[in-house]
Amino acid sequence: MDFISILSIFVLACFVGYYVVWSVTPALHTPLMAVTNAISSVIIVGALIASAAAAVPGAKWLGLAAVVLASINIFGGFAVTERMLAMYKKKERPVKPAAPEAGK
Amino acid sequence: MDFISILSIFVLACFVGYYVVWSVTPALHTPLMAVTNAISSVIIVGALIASAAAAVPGAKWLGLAAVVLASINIFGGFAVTERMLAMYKKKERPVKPAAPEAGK
Amino acid sequence: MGIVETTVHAVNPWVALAYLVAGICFIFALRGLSNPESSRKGNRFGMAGMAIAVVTTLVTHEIAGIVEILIAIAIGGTIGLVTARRIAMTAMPQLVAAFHSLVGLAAVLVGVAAFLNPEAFGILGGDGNILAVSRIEMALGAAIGAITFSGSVIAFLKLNGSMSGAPILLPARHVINLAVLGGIIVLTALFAMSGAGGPGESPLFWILVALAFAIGFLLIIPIGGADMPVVVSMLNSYSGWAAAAMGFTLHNTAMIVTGALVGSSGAILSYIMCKAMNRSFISVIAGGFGAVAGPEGGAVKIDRPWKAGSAEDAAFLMKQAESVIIVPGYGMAVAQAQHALREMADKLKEHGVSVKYAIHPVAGRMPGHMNVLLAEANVPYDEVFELEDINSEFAQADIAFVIGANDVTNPAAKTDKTSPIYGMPVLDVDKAKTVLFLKRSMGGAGYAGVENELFFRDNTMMLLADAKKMVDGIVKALD
Amino acid sequence: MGIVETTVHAVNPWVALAYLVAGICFIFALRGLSNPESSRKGNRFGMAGMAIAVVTTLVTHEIAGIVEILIAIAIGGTIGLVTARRIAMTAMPQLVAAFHSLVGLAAVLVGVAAFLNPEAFGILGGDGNILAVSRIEMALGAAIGAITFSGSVIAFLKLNGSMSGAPILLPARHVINLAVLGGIIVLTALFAMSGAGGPGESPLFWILVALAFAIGFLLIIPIGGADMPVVVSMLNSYSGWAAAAMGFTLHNTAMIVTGALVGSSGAILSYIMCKAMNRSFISVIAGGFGAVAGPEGGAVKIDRPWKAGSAEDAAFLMKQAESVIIVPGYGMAVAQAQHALREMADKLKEHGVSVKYAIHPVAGRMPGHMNVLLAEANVPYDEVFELEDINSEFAQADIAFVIGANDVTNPAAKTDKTSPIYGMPVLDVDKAKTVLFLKRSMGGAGYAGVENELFFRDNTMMLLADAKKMVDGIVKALD
Ligand SMILES: NC(=O)c1ccc[n+]([C@@H]2O[C@H](COP(=O)([O-])OP(=O)(O)OC[C@H]3O[C@@H](n4cnc5c(N)ncnc54)[C@H](OP(=O)(O)O)[C@@H]3O)[C@@H](O)[C@H]2O)c1
Ligand SMILES: NC(=O)c1ccc[n+]([C@@H]2O[C@H](COP(=O)([O-])OP(=O)(O)OC[C@H]3O[C@@H](n4cnc5c(N)ncnc54)[C@H](OP(=O)(O)O)[C@@H]3O)[C@@H](O)[C@H]2O)c1
Repeated sequence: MDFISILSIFVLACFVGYYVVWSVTPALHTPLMAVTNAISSVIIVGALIASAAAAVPGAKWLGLAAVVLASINIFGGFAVTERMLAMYKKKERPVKPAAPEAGK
Repeated sequence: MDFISILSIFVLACFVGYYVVWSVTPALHTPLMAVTNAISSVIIVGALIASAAAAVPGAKWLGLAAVVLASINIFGGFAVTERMLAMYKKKERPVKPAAPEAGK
Repeated sequence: MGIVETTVHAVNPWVALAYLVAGICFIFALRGLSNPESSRKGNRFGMAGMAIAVVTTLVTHEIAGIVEILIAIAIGGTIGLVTARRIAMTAMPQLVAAFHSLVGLAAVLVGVAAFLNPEAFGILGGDGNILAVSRIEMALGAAIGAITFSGSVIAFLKLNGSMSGAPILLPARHVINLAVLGGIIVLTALFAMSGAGGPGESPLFWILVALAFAIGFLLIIPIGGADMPVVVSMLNSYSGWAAAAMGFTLHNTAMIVTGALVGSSGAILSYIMCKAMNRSFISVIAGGFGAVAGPEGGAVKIDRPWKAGSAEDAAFLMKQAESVIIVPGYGMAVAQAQHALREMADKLKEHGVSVKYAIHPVAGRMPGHMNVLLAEANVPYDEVFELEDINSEFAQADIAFVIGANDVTNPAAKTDKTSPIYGMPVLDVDKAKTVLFLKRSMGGAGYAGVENELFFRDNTMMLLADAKKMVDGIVKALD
Repeated sequence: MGIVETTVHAVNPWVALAYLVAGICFIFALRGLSNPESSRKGNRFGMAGMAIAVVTTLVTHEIAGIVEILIAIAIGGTIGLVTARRIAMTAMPQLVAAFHSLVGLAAVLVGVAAFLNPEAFGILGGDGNILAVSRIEMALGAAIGAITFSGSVIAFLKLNGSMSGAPILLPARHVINLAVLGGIIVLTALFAMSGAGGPGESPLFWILVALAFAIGFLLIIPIGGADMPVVVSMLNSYSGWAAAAMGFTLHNTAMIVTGALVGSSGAILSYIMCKAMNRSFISVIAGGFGAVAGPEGGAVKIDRPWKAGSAEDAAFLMKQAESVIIVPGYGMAVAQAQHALREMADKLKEHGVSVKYAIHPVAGRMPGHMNVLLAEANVPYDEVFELEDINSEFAQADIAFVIGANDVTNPAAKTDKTSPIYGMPVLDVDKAKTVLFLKRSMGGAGYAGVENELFFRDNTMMLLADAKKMVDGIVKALD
């Protein structure tokens, strides 16, 4: 991949990011923060590369530490997002526990 | 540019296209058709390449013909879009020619 | 040299950057259309992008005859500018279809040129044959271009009224179409794999292009005139993908981005129209819609009672009203009545009547058609509302003034399950206290050829005349 | 081997394709959030994308010790999962800040690792030195990571209440900050140009990282607690751009796409918050907001008359009402009162009262904070409305029940030009017939430290207590 290809990908991705984030409903802005947290841990790719190579032990251990940190984020971020999203529910219309007006 | 770079660019451009077109206001759908017409004439790039090379006269003349067709579209498309867009106006609030209720 | 040239393309980053910038300009061109205020700036971006693409191409290729090229551009440019300046706004649908056919033809010509002189395009393999992948792209590009061309020509003729809008149904057309389509695919594969891959060598390519022209005609003639806009959009989309395919061959970012933009635009507009008509895309393409009901639909109903009115009656009623909602349709475009209509609205406003316009997404013959015409007549765009924004207001309106619209007001779409337009969202014109329905005759139905129950309602007054004449009459009566 | 490996990256199309697919998965992850219904599917896409990225990296690199890596992932994964499961929903803002600091630290570690072992990253030039462009990217990545880390730690401490939310203003802080920033830039340039470019060689890199850590602290401590969410978002955005920078180095599409997504997300959320607070981004970053007014603001007003009410009073009033709009704010989160609130709403609905929730864009301590809490308490999301959708309804509402919100209801934002929150869009609570205002004391002002005129209005009844206790009382009284 030459530099211009990468630049093109980056520029177009910025457009996509702009549109996709604006289309997120405000009610889900907290999950948005959590999930961007999780996906920004894609930096784990760099951490894995560092910890895969044995040549420089210092770098390797730093890499492993980064893997731990990024993993906390990945698992924590996706899990907490999942937990939040599971809570968003629509009004259950068919089975109403108590019809309005009908209560005591 | 390798194939995957181009593919990446294409895929991301499709996302951009999706979002950008959905964000066009329905009132401007006719200008949208006219302007996409104009920009799809970017195929003129291919026509220019064909007409630039003198080696094969047949190809060259075809290229020139394609340049003519594409130019019709480019100039016609942008001009007609410009003409349409110039017509869209907001209500002119400060200078009202005749105030409502005040007429005969 | 072919190979070398592709390499040059890949290596010179400034050229690639220029094409990227052109592509981004095109994105901004469409982005501007999200709002009438930013739209003109957007259009300038589009022009800038095109200029960048053309200039970049010219300066990075050795050019044998720049003069010929400039002449070609000048000829095309002049024709384009003159057409754009002269064309009546009411003729937009035809114009788009016509411009469209040109893009298609240009794509075919470029494809053929690449076939004859692959060296210039850098698609010649080391063995003197055209690269197999390029042969596929070339064949696809030319075929899609040819379909776009012939399809758009038919669409133009139907929209322009030069050819009957009624669908022409060949016997066994589905079988023929599938056979021809299959033939194109097989030929593309054969062409890609054939030994004879030198420039201009294989006859398969020519057969392919000829077949594609044929299928363009065959596919489109069975489709009724009312469905033409969907078809035009679909062809638009195709031509976008064709441009993208060529972008892959030339490693050209501008073409790829444009292709994706145009492709999405066409597809989304087709989708919007199909949804607004409550039809499936497949049923549009299969054709035949609007075939039967048209002529006979009108003749039967005249024995039911209906109320007729004159321009004076209409003027009197509207002067008394507090709020009038105007519902324009294709008939307004035919009669070029938009200027008179705007005058009428001005007069009504002078009488203290509140006037709004309600636009159905498929009123007229192309998306946004009515909006352009009203804009042309200087109607401010903030008085013009989309269906979902205004539909609830009909119930409070005193008068719905339907001018040349028909199908998009038909209450049968809401109630009559047997109607071909059942399920299509319609403007709730029938909820207004009084409906003034302007058309030329009791006989002529709308494009869908469906009878409109509304004519015979108690609160409907029919104004039978040419739209322009009738509105002019109303304007006079309002003085 | 370094060079060879980059070449391998560029050549193997399947690897590049896999990273592209991962990037697209991330796009779908965010796209899903456009709607609560599609959001969970979106999250799955995100997980799939991450799995693809990790697996692709593992299978395309020679791995010295897979066991260590798996252990590292297991340790991190366990910590993450346990935290995610245990954390209270009310602690979300802190959690996001904390997670954030980890990403920052991870970025620093990766940057340092790349500095020590550039070969593994394929950024070693032919002369045994790290490529200059990679040195810039590495330095930037590490510096942004360090700023993100130390900034997020401070944000965490302030949001968690472990540290006073009040801004800490060093003398001459702007000068110090600018000097440190300038230092980082100069060091980056020097580092890129320095002769000593071998792995781990240049001390400049270490100084740079240390300075970046320092500036992270310095930049954030002067910023008040209420502005922390903006800062967290801003840091989020930065970390995205850092990931993108690393993606440039590694030619990794997944990282580039992610970087652009996260970068945009953070920037847009910051923008939305600033707009909702009517503050400029610069003024947030310059810090010092909410410094003075807080403590003294409360003490002065107690001599003005105001009406107090009990849980029984509130219950009585609401039972009689036709419509109640609930306005939750940060106090609800502090008191964890959302479950009790939902019970109260259910009881009211049984009495035939229509209940809606009105959410200000910056209610609470992070965007969407109130929505999450209400969702946790099983409030259906279609009863919850954004400011612009519900603001016009206050005029018709019988009761506005303000629970732990303050700044976002302050009418001074509309009328008092001298107020620090003037111009911020607020909920028109004051237009409701009666306002029930629930907070703990007359003294405590909102985060902006501004007095709220509303307390002293005739139609306001103050309910002074902890939100949870008060609402529990109301629920009991409603029985
Ligand atoms: N806009 C799009 O994008 C699009 C796309 C695809 C399909 N379509 C289809 O096109 C149709 C559009 O509906 P529409 O309601 O706008 O139009 P319509 O249903 O085609 O009806 C046009 C009406 O105008 C009248 N008319 C024609 N010329 C006139 C003249 N000179 N003066 C006065 N009246 C005249 C016709 O009656 P007389 O002949 O009696 O005068 C008819 O009632 C729909 O069926 C829609 O599905 C539109
Ligand atoms: N959401 C965001 O994204 C975001 C971002 C940046 C800034 N901010 C800022 O944060 C603020 C949010 O406004 P807000 O109206 O939600 O909150 P607020 O203005 O901070 O007010 C909180 C209210 O809750 C009361 N309270 C606190 N603990 C309570 C408890 N346990 N029981 C009952 N009441 C309690 C407080 O009064 P007492 O102490 O007397 O009880 C106070 O009146 C705004 O200033 C906004 O600019 C928010």
